[in-house]
Amino acid sequence: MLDISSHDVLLIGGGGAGLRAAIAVAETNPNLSVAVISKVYPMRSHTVSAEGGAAGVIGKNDSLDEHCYDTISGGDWLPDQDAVEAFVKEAPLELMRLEHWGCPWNREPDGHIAVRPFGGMKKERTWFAADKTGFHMLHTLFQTSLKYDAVARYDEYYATKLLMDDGQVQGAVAVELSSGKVQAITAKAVIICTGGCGRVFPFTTNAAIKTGDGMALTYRAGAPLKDMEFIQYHPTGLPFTGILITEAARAEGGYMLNKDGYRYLQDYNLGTPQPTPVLRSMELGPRDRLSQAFVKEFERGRTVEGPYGAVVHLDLRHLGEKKIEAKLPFVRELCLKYENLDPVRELIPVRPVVHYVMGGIHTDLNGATPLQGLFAAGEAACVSINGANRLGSNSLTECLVFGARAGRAAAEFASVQRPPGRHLLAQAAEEEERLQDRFLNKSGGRERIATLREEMQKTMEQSAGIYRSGESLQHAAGKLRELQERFEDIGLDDHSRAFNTELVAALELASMLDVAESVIQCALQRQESRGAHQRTDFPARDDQKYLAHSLVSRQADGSPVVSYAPVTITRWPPAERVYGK
Amino acid sequence: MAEQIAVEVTRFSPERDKTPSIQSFDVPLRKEWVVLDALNYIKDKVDGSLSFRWSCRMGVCGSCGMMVNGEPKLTCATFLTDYAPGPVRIEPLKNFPVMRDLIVEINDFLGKLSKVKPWIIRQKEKPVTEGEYLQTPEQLDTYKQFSMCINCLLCYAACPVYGLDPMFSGPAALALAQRYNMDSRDEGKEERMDILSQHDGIWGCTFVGECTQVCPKHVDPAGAIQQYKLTATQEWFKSFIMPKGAK
Amino acid sequence: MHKQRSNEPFVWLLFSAGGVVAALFIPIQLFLFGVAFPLGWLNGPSYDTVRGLVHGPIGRLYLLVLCTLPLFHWAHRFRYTLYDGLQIKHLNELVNTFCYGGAIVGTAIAAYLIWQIP
Amino acid sequence: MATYTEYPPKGYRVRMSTYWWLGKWPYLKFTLREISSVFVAWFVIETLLQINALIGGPAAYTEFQDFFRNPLVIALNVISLFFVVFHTFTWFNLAPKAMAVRMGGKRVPNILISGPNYAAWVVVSAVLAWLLLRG
Ligand SMILES: Cc1cc2nc3c(=O)[nH]c(=O)nc-3n(C[C@H](O)[C@H](O)[C@H](O)COP(=O)(O)OP(=O)(O)OC[C@H]3O[C@@H](n4cnc5c(N)ncnc54)[C@H](O)[C@@H]3O)c2cc1C
Ligand code: SF4
Ligand code: F3S
Ligand code: FES
Repeated sequence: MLDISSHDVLLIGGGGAGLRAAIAVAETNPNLSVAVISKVYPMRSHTVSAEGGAAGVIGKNDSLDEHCYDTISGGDWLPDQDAVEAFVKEAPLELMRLEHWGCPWNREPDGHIAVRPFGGMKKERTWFAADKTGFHMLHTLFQTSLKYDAVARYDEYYATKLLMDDGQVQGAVAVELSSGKVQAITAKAVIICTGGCGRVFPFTTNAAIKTGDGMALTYRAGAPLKDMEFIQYHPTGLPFTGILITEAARAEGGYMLNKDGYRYLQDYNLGTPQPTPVLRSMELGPRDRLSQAFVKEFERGRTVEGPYGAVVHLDLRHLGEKKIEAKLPFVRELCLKYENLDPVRELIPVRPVVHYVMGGIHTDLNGATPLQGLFAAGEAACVSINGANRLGSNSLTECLVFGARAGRAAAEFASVQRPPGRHLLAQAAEEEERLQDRFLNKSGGRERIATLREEMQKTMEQSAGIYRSGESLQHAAGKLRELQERFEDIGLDDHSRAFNTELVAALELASMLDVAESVIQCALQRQESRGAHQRTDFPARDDQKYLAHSLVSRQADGSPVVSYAPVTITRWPPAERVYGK
Repeated sequence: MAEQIAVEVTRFSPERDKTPSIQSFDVPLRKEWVVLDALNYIKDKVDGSLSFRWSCRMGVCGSCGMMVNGEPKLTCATFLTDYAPGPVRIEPLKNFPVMRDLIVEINDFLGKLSKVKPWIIRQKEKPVTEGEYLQTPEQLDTYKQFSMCINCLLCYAACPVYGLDPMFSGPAALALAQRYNMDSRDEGKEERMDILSQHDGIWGCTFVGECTQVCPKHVDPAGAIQQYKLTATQEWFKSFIMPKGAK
Repeated sequence: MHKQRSNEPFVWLLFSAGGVVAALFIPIQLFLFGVAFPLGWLNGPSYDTVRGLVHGPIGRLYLLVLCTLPLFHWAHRFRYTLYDGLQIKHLNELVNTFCYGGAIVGTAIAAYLIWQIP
Repeated sequence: MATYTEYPPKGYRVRMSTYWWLGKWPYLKFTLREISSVFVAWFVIETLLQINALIGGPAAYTEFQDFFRNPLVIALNVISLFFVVFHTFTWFNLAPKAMAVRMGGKRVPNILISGPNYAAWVVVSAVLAWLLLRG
């Protein structure tokens, strides 16, 4: 059943980052053959859900330095400043390139690109395509990628393992879902763009596919993950479904109200309420601070009790139907559909929801990981520009900037490498055997996937939520070890080959367990509070000890170990984060 | 015990079965549950082998299209209670080959999509450093609706012409072609016309109009195709009036 | 020049024009001649009135348009109805000959008859 | 370009039923709309017969009126009338879809396109009726 194919550059992941990288490879060296593996059709990737917009300096009164500063202070001085500078500089060009490829960006009446304000940004610099920015970006990238004959697609293939030759990554093993066939896809360079891991938590805006597969693949192959403790909660998710109400709703002027109809953010050092939005203030503060304020409101008994836990209200009524239809049609569509309410006339119940992982595969400015031949970009990677808290609308742009950089770097790397050897086939055969023995042909397993998954998610929410403590994290570490052991006893109902989605679920669970462990270890070791990582037992930021990136690696016995790497500071020495002033 | 609803789903395994069959499951009937939640309940709690596609569960990734009581629907945007007291029948999208349970083969569509060249075609690219191609909100508005397609393929399941003749390019691919044709930045109308005005292209459509009715994103492929017929006809006559060298 | 482009635009245009003519002109005439006059609800026009209306060039032209375009409208629609309803797309050539051939023959007959009007 | 293998067991393809157009009201409506063309053709045939009678002179013309009075023909014409009117309505209602008329940067609402069509229909019908009923 084993098949082998070979390419020059292999992309794992066909979301915003993956497709951008694929095109970059094709444009850097048209002679290279590029392959894109994706476990869903590329245009189904999670980038499609992104709503609000993508940041890039374009306004005349804006400057690159200001975007840098907002990003660095927003990330609580954990971002690498050289990375941020490169990012901010290339951002407008990448967004412009997308314009040339057909992205339907919103426009000013004179035909120029329109920008909107966004949380934590001092200037208006967020490009948007109504409130379906990610959707339009992804479809533009996907449709543009169809133009390049050099790009081969492996749609609905699930990557299960990286192929290694003497410490160098030379491809991957993937299962063709439709048939269950195992395929070895060799390549001179591999780029991982598999997106985030929000599904490790129970209540998330993330799609079903965001299970951290690429992080786990890399981690198992021996490269470290970086800053995994920083998990972003978005302050406005719809209860029960976790569907996101975009930050653009606040940027356009929405209010956050507690149960007394009071704009409570003014009590949390985020400025004084004004009728119209003020940048870097109140509702346009950064996500970590807004989510933390929610927890405090809850503790004070000032939230509203809903059928799915406490909520606060997002009020858009004063914006009027016309503005809501023009700028936030998708928000209205989602509210009508899933909450049966019309934001034109009613308050939207919202609560913080897991949204994004700042951490990821440790890479340099060109997406290169410490493993030869392995690159990473997008949410799966950590360059890092997001530090301890990502600013809204930076990550779509990140996918483009670092997707392109990784693509170019991988293309150059691949151009000078010898082709991978045939002996990699043995590794693939071994992997095929593992899949059969552990899952497909195995009988008598007693654990159900859904049970383990639910226990893991609950553990993560309870111990690694908006606020954490040493005690809760310690407990979680133990619990995850237990779940890892129980995973060995997993049993599938489905033993067939064609489209075995249960096999996929099992493999995804394995990825999530590894990623969850890395998150907990990093969170446990970081004894300070910074950005999205808030320890109740260490409430202050500690630059002395922790102005550093956590690097978590897997030990021989499978358990994680954490070390630290310095943060690159160029022009913005650490300072206090100030909003609303 | 909570209220229940009977959910009848299509089962098919190419390895075991000659033809698909129907299996019924009892699922709790919850107010906030969409059809997809019911399927996930079955997969998680009852039978892990039930296979179907889904991802975003917010109606934008386009993977979860299925027939719900005979109508093509996004199962993540279709509420279970609308079908109470049941039973509700979930089948794979019509007009496509069934690969497994509720999963259909859609590579055919991807091939058709590539064929209509859904990308901006320019005679001459301008460097990104020179800024954007200007496009007024009005110009944006002429094609915006057709750019909203999530490739969910509900329209193909609703179009009898596609059902009868799988060679037909079909509503979404044609609407997306029209999306680029109408884009003020594009210069590829000519190139696309050669492909689209073949028999399998726009002329295959007999304006059944169901594609537009079932489209969850209000793309209106039926309108796109008829408008395109009009343009194609104009072009056809133009090529008569100015035969040689006409652009 | 455009290669291989089908002649569909031409027949489609005839189909559309015929659709418009049929929609605008046929209902009232069918109602009067086919229902109202025979049932005696209204008094039909005399031979001379009718002849008076159609023997001039405008009248003849009107009749020609009224007969031919709707025939092509029929030909086009009926062709697809046969394809879809009976699933006989493989008999393509036969169906085409029957439908468009029928419309062409009809047009010839109409022209001949209209020419003959005294 | 996608690299798909022929490997997976070929999917199961359901053939469309011959009676698919009965399956759903919109399909039936579509089919009726298409069938209306047959009645349009029937009207043309009737008209040609009538012209033929006209050529034959007043006597032949009067004799021909008996054809229209045949109950079977009346029945057929009533049915035809139904279909032809159905054609008119569907035709005018669909017209705005095929024509995306834009004015002042906005798409003209459907009613502004189908409205004049209906108005024209009324005017044309009135003129024709007037011409035929004058005397
Ligand atoms: C609801 C929502 C709204 C958002 N809004 C914004 C916003 O307004 N602005 C902003 O900047 N950011 C926003 N984000 C964040 C942003 O969308 C994501 O960070 C970004 O899209 C990630 O893109 P990606 O290319 O890294 O990964 P994804 O788009 O998630 O793609 C991952 C790809 O990897 C593939 N893959 C994964 N695992 C495997 C495997 N094992 N084998 C094969 N293939 C695999 C998948 O099939 C997929 O193609 C939002 C996020 C969410 C959840
Ligand atoms: S046109 Fe509508 S129904 Fe068809 S694929 Fe696109 S979104 Fe789905
Ligand atoms: S349903 Fe089919 S026939 Fe045309 S109008 Fe839509 S594509
Ligand atoms: S799950 Fe994405 S559209 Fe339904």
